[in-house]
Parts: sequence; structure tokens; C-alpha cells
Amino acid sequence: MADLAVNLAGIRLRNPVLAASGTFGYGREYAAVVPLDQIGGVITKGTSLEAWTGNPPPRTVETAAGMLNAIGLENPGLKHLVEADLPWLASQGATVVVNVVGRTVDEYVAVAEALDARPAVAGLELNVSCPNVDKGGMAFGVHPESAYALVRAVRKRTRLPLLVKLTPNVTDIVRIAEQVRDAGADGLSAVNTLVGMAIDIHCRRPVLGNATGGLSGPAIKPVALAAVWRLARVGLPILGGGGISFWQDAVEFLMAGATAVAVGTATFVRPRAMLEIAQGMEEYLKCQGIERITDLVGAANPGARTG
Amino acid sequence: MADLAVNLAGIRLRNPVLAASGTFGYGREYAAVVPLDQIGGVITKGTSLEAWTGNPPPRTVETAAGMLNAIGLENPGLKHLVEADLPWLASQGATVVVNVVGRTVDEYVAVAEALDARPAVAGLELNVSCPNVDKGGMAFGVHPESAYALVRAVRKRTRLPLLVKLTPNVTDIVRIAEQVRDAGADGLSAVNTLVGMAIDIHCRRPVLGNATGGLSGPAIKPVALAAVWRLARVGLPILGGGGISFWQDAVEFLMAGATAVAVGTATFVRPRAMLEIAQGMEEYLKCQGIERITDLVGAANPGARTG
Amino acid sequence: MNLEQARVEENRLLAADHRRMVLHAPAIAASAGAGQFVHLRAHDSFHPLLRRPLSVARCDRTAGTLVLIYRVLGEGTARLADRRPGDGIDVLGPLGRGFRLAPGLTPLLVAGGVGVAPLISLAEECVRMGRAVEVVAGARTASLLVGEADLRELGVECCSATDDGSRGYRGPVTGLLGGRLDGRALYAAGPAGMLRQVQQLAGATPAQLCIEAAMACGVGACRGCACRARGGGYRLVCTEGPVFDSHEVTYDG
Amino acid sequence: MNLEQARVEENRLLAADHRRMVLHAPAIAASAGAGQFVHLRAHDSFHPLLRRPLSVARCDRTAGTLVLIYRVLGEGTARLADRRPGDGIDVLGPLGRGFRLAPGLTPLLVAGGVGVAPLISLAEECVRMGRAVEVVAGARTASLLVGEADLRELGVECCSATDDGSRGYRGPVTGLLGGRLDGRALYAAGPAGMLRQVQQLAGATPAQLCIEAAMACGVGACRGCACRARGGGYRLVCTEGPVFDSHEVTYDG
Ligand SMILES: Cc1cc2nc3c(=O)[nH]c(=O)nc-3n(C[C@H](O)[C@H](O)[C@H](O)COP(=O)(O)OP(=O)(O)OC[C@H]3O[C@@H](n4cnc5c(N)ncnc54)[C@H](O)[C@@H]3O)c2cc1C
Ligand SMILES: Cc1cc2nc3c(=O)[nH]c(=O)nc-3n(C[C@H](O)[C@H](O)[C@H](O)COP(=O)(O)OP(=O)(O)OC[C@H]3O[C@@H](n4cnc5c(N)ncnc54)[C@H](O)[C@@H]3O)c2cc1C
Ligand SMILES: Cc1cc2nc3c(=O)[nH]c(=O)nc-3n(C[C@H](O)[C@H](O)[C@H](O)COP(=O)(O)O)c2cc1C
Ligand SMILES: Cc1cc2nc3c(=O)[nH]c(=O)nc-3n(C[C@H](O)[C@H](O)[C@H](O)COP(=O)(O)O)c2cc1C
Ligand code: FES
Ligand code: FES
Repeated sequence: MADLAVNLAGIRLRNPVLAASGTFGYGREYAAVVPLDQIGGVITKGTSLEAWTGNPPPRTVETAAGMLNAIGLENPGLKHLVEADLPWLASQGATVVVNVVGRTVDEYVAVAEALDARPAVAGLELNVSCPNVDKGGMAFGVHPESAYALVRAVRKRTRLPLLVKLTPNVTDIVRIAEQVRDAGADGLSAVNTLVGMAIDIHCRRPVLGNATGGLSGPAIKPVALAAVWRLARVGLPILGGGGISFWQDAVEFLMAGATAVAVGTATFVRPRAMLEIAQGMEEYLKCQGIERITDLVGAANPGARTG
Repeated sequence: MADLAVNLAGIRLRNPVLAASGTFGYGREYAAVVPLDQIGGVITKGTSLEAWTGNPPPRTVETAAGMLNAIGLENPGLKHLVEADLPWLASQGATVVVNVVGRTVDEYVAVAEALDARPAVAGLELNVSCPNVDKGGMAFGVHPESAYALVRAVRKRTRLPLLVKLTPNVTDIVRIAEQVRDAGADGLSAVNTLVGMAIDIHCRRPVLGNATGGLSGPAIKPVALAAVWRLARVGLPILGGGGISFWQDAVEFLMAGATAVAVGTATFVRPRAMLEIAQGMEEYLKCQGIERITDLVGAANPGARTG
Repeated sequence: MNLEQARVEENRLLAADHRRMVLHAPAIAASAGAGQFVHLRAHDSFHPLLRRPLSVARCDRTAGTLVLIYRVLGEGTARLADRRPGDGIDVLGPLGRGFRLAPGLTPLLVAGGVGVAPLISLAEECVRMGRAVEVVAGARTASLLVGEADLRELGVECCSATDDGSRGYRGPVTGLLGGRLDGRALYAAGPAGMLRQVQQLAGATPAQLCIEAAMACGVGACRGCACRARGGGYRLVCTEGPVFDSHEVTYDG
Repeated sequence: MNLEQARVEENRLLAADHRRMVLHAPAIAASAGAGQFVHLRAHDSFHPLLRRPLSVARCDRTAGTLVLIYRVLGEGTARLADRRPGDGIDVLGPLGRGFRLAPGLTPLLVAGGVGVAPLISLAEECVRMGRAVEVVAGARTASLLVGEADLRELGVECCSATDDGSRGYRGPVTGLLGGRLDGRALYAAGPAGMLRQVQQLAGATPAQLCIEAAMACGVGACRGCACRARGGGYRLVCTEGPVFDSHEVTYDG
């Protein structure tokens, strides 16, 4: 049997297919159709110190081969995660990465610190790339200096594997990634959604309550893949994602330089997409006579330092 | 009859639907099915001082609801434009905007200057946003300083209406636009393609000869629309575009703050798309009892200064 | 919640742009309750991308079938309309929190347009339980009273209202509620404007509203289907609804 | 060049994944020449987005019909395969520069797989002009020699080669060219590997190659369909081709 296991920046995964943050709740929502011990891992909804209420509706709208969301990081907060979700996720055999958000550096640090000693948490994904909140979110991820400062502060308070989730809405994603690397991150997660919008021409106003939102789904795959391709030279392991629907898409991301992939919008369309992708990869490896999935990492990218 | 005529930064257009640069050649290619005096205008392929040979094939690949191109600005150069294309375009009654490219500031200036006194040219579109060439192209458009310097230099040598075509591949498109405005541009063109790529997993290499390319088509519409929405506060008239397929899309761009729209990839799919869009707009105005198309500009955007 | 490859048994036109689909989906039919919905993949391509939520209008556990009544609005429902008997279709369900019958009060069902769909399933449940049930249904015109045949089949009487007066009362269906609320509990589904009116007219009468929102996941994972909660904050239509107690939600703000 | 709403008259399976479509498209049929192609919109949705180029395999000006012979490879051709007789289909054409018959030399047509399509149109032209014509055609296996029936109908003999030896010569079709080039001009269409071999084998014999490339516009407007020109630079397959003189293009670099 082909070996799908990977080590992503110190996080051991049974296969390289993870549920993208914000698209899989806290694992419970889809558990009836997606056994959590059969996917690589669950990345939780962005979690903040206190509960956040999120943005006014409408919060989603469909676009060509994609969707916009402006959820605004609605989440029940750290306490709920720790008390209700983590024990349950552990009982399901899920590998859990917590996506962390905050309005200030201190808030990020507080969440990271509180999760540090928890065996139910395999790693953290620092969200410096959410386009849908005023404070925090993307604000930290678009400037090299603020990204550096935030990662450095969190790094000091946690020994958990630390991924930093980058935004594609920047001039030079590699420069941000280098700062993040120098500040002590263990890996990169790329990419979050693209800023986009839709207008309701009958009502003459934006469709989304928040006016703009984040674009995800097949539409953004080429952009996400190009980001991973460029980031592969930074030398940190990469969790790639953006528009992955089928195993072929996932293999493209690996060949560009990703060690594992996150699947989001595809789950809404085909709840078992992650399982199908992992299975498709396994069959592909078998057909090609490749023993380890890790042999594909960076295979199409001469500039990759992650393969 | 509803009035579709607009004045875009000093360029008078019979209707607000133009052929986007690089997707309509020099007008001849589609003229058998698209009468050039029935569309708002023709924006030529990016034209340089000397002929450029372009990038190695493959140069295009389809993606979900979009396509990538890496043409590399192949074009026969200024002389051919002036001698062969401009007279023919004039004979067809086309309103012509020349898309200008260069590897250096001097090359841009030389092309602009050579076109200054030509009655066949209604305006210039400075391309500082092509992602597919090493020198020139996007390099000028991602940094506020270089964008300013280029526009300033060109402005000094031409009295033609000057649009600057911006790239969405930046952290802050508004900041670039403000520099472009301060340097003397008459209008903004937004947006050019997004950087993207596709990998051929069988050959384990990028599909495109140039590895990365520019993403266009319906997939990018939400991103382009959000860019126009933000740019509307800069106070320059905007030529909006990116993924427009139907008249409803065009109306979204107008309501976001665009004065006119450019249609590109849709022409490949439906060669008469521009005509259908102009006609659809006219019927919409009639149904809604709106007299002038310009009444829609910025109608959904409280922050717009262009309406 | 099941993810089931259902088989289309029927997909016929009821009226302009309105269709009735019968699906063989035994796992979902086994547990679907009144007011719950299914989330369907209308076709295989990327456009439109997302699933479409439709209320379960009827549910036959023995036959393993579901009935959906839907209006063809945009591309998703157009793709659904293309499906032929024998085609497979990917269905997730049953989803959401359905109607809760208030004990002791006569259920008065208020339907606007295709909102009649979830109320048919409630009527079906009442009949099954041997409870009395009253229905008022409105539509733009007589032919669009698309629930009538199914209600008649259930033996449930229906009082009609049409905007153009072509059947029953001329005017909004809420015009039929005046003086009729005593000893009743209201169950309403339809356009937002109608639901807001029901909310206002209900007064002290218990009322439940079946609400719509754009949905991505349909299962509570994306938090995209928020509606406004009375007193601030939001509720998820897909898991906390689609049926809300009238005082839980607000259309203001 | 015309943009025509054509009518599908036939769309039948010839062999595994290979189909023959007959279109009623009188404006295009009126001027299509051998080796030219049409650019089709396989369906109405956004995915796949672009048109698909297919060679005109036969053209009947009197009936106003075109025959296309195509292989179902991916989503575009799969959508095409869904079309039924009576359906409308949006066709742009005729496009490109077709074959130019060299005077005085006997045309020897070399077809690989579905590459036989444009060569059938050339055979048809030869027959119309009363010129002798020879055809060698190769495929993986006998059933995939999909041009045979049309060539037979034209009264043109065809020498076959198959990879598995199930019909004619066992091996690549280029294996049939040895010692056969005297007084001939070659016209070849098929996979890139085969065309490159024809180019090498041709030597002093005049040869024309029908080349494929991914196409966006199909009319010379986008400059996307470049192939490499011998001696540097590029040629556009859609307007300078798809049929090139062998010495114009190169497969190296
Ligand atoms: C829980 C639930 C149950 C539902 N049950 C039924 C049912 O039983 N029968 C039925 O016909 N419909 C029902 N709907 C509505 C149905 O889901 C939508 O009509 C459908 O998704 C539209 O998809 P479309 O692709 O055809 O249209 P789209 O292309 O998505 O939309 C076309 C137009 O309709 C508007 N629109 C889209 N969705 C809605 C909506 N929910 N309400 C109002 N306008 C909308 C859009 O803004 C657009 O202008 C239900 C919705 C929910 C949330
Ligand atoms: C001028 C011209 C004439 C043509 N005439 C014919 C014809 O008569 N009959 C016919 O069957 N085909 C013909 N083709 C090829 C045909 O256009 C493609 O097979 C078709 O566009 C594939 O579309 P798709 O969506 O089915 O496959 P896609 O999803 O686009 O591709 C499926 C797979 O096939 C590969 N592929 C796509 N296009 C080509 C290509 N041109 N060559 C090799 N591999 C490709 C892709 O890389 C992918 O792996 C012609 C092409 C050109 C340029
Ligand atoms: C509804 C929704 C909610 C999301 N919430 C979060 C979030 O809380 N934190 C985060 O880092 N990313 C969030 N994302 C981004 C996804 O994790 C993912 O990066 C993005 O959707 C691109 O992947 P996809 O195209 O596979 O969906 C969200 C995306 C969607 C669609
Ligand atoms: C094949 C192709 C070639 C292009 N060439 C140019 C160009 O020469 N100059 C330029 O400014 N933009 C060029 N563009 C960008 C388009 O003008 C347009 O901005 C972009 O495609 C987005 O619009 P669309 O989605 O309607 O195609 C090109 C786009 C395509 C697809
Ligand atoms: S639709 Fe995703 S939470 Fe309701
Ligand atoms: S396909 Fe556009 S130039 Fe050839």
C-alpha cells in the first residue's frame, strides 16, 4: 500500500488532506458523513479569545466557479473550543489544528498560550489573512513588519507546530513569508481567500452585508497554485490550498511544493470530497509506482526547497 | 431611445463597451462578425516601440470559469500599428485606444509621443500590469514610485486622454491609483489579469511555457469588481473590466463606479458578446426608465467620487 | 443526516416555472420530519457550484420517497428541472430543525407561493397524527397555488388568496388571518415580506416561521446562513432553523 | 468567417470515444476548404469556458452540411457528445489556412488517429478535382481507424497500420512511408510525435503538416496558439496554420 503519511512542519498526518478552516466547523457538523479519523486533519474555524458574533447577512454569495464569504469570523471563543470541542475531536481520533484569530497581538498570544499544553491540539494555524474583519485578520498579514511582530510574539509562547496562513492579496507574498519564517514559524499555509464582491443590480447595493468578501473555490485555484509555487523557495513546509476539488488538483499543489493540502469549498459541494481526494491520491501513487506521497512534493518546481 | 454614450476621461464613446486589450487583436480579426462602429471602442493589443516575439508555447490554458494566458506581449510594434492598423481602423469607424507597453520608461514615452498627433487614436491605455513579461509590464505597476515616474514622463509628452491599466496583484491598489492620478493620468483601467498557474501532473511541469500566466474570465469578476469599488474613491473615471460576460455584469461594474467597461475573454467564447452587452444595457435602461447610462455610474457605491 | 445517491422518479411541471420532483431516497425518507430540508447537487459541473436547499414537501417512509416542490428561479433550479426520471441525484439530508407542533392549539398553516412546500409536510404530519389542521395559501394567481393537489390528496382543506383575485380572496394571504387566530398556532412559510407580516399579526398567538437564506454547507459548518436574532446577534438558518419561533428572529436592522 | 447557429443532424459513436457529427451550417459549408477548421461552443455554461476547434472532415455545399470526426478527450468534447440531433450549436468558421495541393505531385495523405479528420476533407477535394490520392492511416487498433468508412464512401483506398497489428501493418503509420515518396507530396495530420517523424522522413519531398494547439480565439486575436517557427520566432496555428509547410515549423526547443 502506498504511504500517504506526511509530517507537516512537525504535525504528523495520516494523509495530506486537511479540512480548511471555516469550512468544516469544529468537525462535528460533517462527522456523520466524513469519519474524522480518515482525513489528514481538521483545521478548526478561526478561534478567538472571546466569542465573536460575525458580520450581518447575507454572508455568502455564489460566483462563477466560486463563492464569496463574509462570515466575519463568528466563533464561540476559546473556552468553548477547549471545553466542548477538543475533547470530542480527540474522542473521534481527529488530528486537530486550531486556526487562531485576534484583534490584537495579545489576543493571538493568549489563545496560543492557552492551547500550548493540550495534547488534543496537534498544531496552530495563525490566521493573518481573513479579509472580512476590520481589526486583526488580514491587517496583520499584508505588512511584513506586523506579520513578523505577531509571529514572533506567538512563537515565544508556544511550542506547538506553528503554521501561518497567508493572504494572496499582497504585492509580494514571498517577502511576507520570509518575515514569518524569520520570526520562527514552522510552516506556511497558503492561501486564504481573495478579496472580491458582487453587486445586486436590482437593489443597487452589494450583495454581502459586509460589501466585500473572500473568494474561494475552483475559480481561485490558479492563483493559489502560483502562490505555493513562489513560496516553495522560502524553505518552510507548505500547507497548500485554494480551489482544490479533485485529487488531481491536490497533486498539482504537491508538485508545486506543498507538503499537504487544505480542502474547503469543495466540501460544501461534495461533503466526502476530502475522502475521495485521499483515495484518488493513493490510487495514483499505486498506478505510478510511487512509494511515498512525499516524493511528489516540489516535483514540478525546480525552485522548490521544500521537496 | 436610451442614451448609451459616455465620455471616458475625455474619450467620447458611442457606448460604454470596449474590447479589452489583447483579446481583440487590432480589430481586423473579429471584424467579420463584430462591426467596429457598433462597439464603444477597440483597445489594441499592447504595442511596443519595436516588434516583440512573445513567450514560448503553450501560451494559454483553460481553468475553472477562466483561462490563463502568457502571451508575453507579442506584437508587431509601433510602425506596423501606425502604417497598417490605424488607417484601417479609422476606415471602419472604430474608436481606438492604444494599449502601450515598454521595457523602459523611454520606450513607453516614445510610443506615446509618436501617437500624440494622430486623429485615429482617441486615447492611450498605459499597460503597467502585464504579468507575463520580465521587464516592463507589471514591474511598473506594483510600486507607487515607479508608477508615478512612468505616468509623469508619458503625461509630459502626450495630450491624448491617458488611462493607466492597473494590476490587481498588489496590496493596495488605491495607493497606486492615487500616485497615477497625481502624476497626471486622466483615468484608470481596472483590472488586468491575476497571476496564476496550472501544472501538468503527467509531465510534472507547468502547463504554460512561461510557468505562470494571467488569469482572466468569469472566475476573476468578483476580484475585479472589488477593485473598481475601492478605486471609485480616487476620483478618476474608471474603465472597469475582468470577467464581464453579460450585460448584468457590466451594470455591476458601472454601479461600482466604472464609467465604461472592457470585455475580453467573453469575446473568445461569444464573439458578439460586446454587442449583446450593449444591447442588453439599452433594454435595461428602457425598462427601468433611465435616460442616460451615466446615471448608473457609482449607483451602488456610496464612496464613489466618479458617479 | 445522510448523503444519498437518490433516484429521480418524477419531475413534472405543475405551473409556469414550478415543478414537483419525486425522489427515491430511502435513508433520508426514513427520518425526515415536517419542515426539514434536503441539500441537493443539481448537476456535476462547477457552475453553479453550490448545492441547493429545498424543503421536503412530502415524505413516504414505506416507499422511501420524498416529494419536492420547487420554483425554477436561476441556474441551479434550471439544472434540477433538466433531470429526468431514472437520473441519479446527490442529496444530503434531512437537515435543519423542522416545525414543532404546539400542543392543544389548532395548527393554522400560512403559505406564500412555493412556501407551501414545507407546510405540506406539516399538514401530512397532522393528518398522520389525526390532528385537525387549517391551511391558507396565497399566490400571484390561481395556477401558482401549487400545493393544492397535494393538500387535497391529504384530505386537507385550503383557503386561497391570489394577488389578482383569480381564486379565493383577492390580496395577500395574510388578509385571511383577521379574526381567525383564537385557539390557533401559526406555521408560516413564504417570502420575507409575508413572514414579517405574519410576525406582526400574530400578536400573542404562537407562530413559527420557516425562513430562507443563501446556504453553502447546509449543516452548520460555514456559518454563512445567518439571520438576525431578536435582541441582537445571529441564528443559523440551516441548523437552528429553518423553522424559528417567531420571537427568535427579526427582519429589522 | 461566419458565426452560425448550426443544427446537429447526427452525432453518433464510431468507436470507443470517437464520434461523427453532422452539422447543418450552410454559411460555413459554402466556403470551407480542406484542412480548415471550425470553432465550436460545446455548451452554454462557464465550464469548460472556451470554444473547441475541430477540423472540417467533410463539407457538402449543396446540402449545407459539415462532418466532424472527433475524439472525446475531456470536458469540452464530452459536452459535444451530449448533443442530440435537432439541437442548436454555435459554430464559428471556416477558420485557418488549409492544405495547398502541390501541382504535379500525387498527394500522399498520412493520418494518425483522429488526425484523419482534416485529411478526409483533402481526399474529398482530390476526388472532386478528379486527382489521384493515396492515404495511409494509423491507429492504436483496428476499430480506431475511424476514417475508413468516409474514405470508402469517397472511393479512396486506404493503407492501414495499427500499433497492435489488428489491421494492416503492425507499427507506426510512418512505417508505411519507406520507398513510397517519389513523385509524391505529403499531407499529414496526427499526434505531434508522428508529425515530427513525417517531417524527418520527408527529406526533399514537399510536406504539409496539420498542427494542433490550445486555442482561445481561433481567429488570430489573442496570439495564444503559437507554435515554434523554424529559425526562431513563432507562428499562429489558427491563422497561419493549422496547415504549415513542413519547413516552416519545428518541434525542437
Ligand atoms: C431551507 C430552505 C428551503 C427551501 N425550500 C424551497 C422549496 O421547497 N421550494 C423552492 O422552490 N425553493 C425553496 N428554497 C429556495 C431555493 O433554495 C432557491 O430558490 C434556490 O436555491 C435558487 O437557486 P437557483 O440557482 O435556481 O437561483 P439563483 O441563481 O441562486 O438565484 C436566482 C435569483 O433568485 C434569488 N434567490 C436565490 N435564492 C433565493 C432565496 N432563497 N430566496 C429568494 N430569492 C432567492 C437570487 O438572488 C437571484 O436573483 C428553500 C431555501 C431554503 C434556504
Ligand atoms: C485546428 C485544430 C483542429 C482539430 N481537429 C480535431 C478533429 O477534427 N477531431 C478531434 O478529435 N480533435 C481535433 N482537435 C483537437 C481538439 O480540439 C481537442 O481534442 C479538444 O479541444 C479537447 O477538448 P476537451 O475539452 O475534450 O479536452 P480538454 O479537457 O481540453 O483536454 C483533455 C486532455 O487532452 C489534452 N488536450 C487538449 N487539447 C489537446 C490537443 N489539441 N492535442 C492534444 N492533447 C490535447 C489536455 O491537455 C488534457 O490532458 C483539433 C485541434 C485543433 C487546434
Ligand atoms: C465560509 C468560509 C469560512 C472561512 N473561514 C475561515 C477562517 O475562519 N479562518 C481561515 O483561516 N480561513 C477561513 N476560510 C478560508 C478557507 O480556510 C480557505 O483558505 C479558502 O476557502 C480557500 O480554500 P477553498 O477554495 O478550498 O475553499 C473560510 C472560507 C470559507 C469559504
Ligand atoms: C490572451 C490575452 C491577452 C491579453 N493581452 C493584454 C495586453 O496586451 N495588454 C493589456 O493591457 N491587457 C491584456 N490582457 C488583459 C485583458 O485586456 C483584460 O484586462 C483581462 O483579460 C481581464 O478581462 P476579461 O476577464 O474580460 O478577459 C490580455 C488578456 C488575454 C486573455
Ligand atoms: S449554510 Fe453553512 S452554516 Fe448554515
Ligand atoms: S487562438 Fe487566438 S490567435 Fe490563435
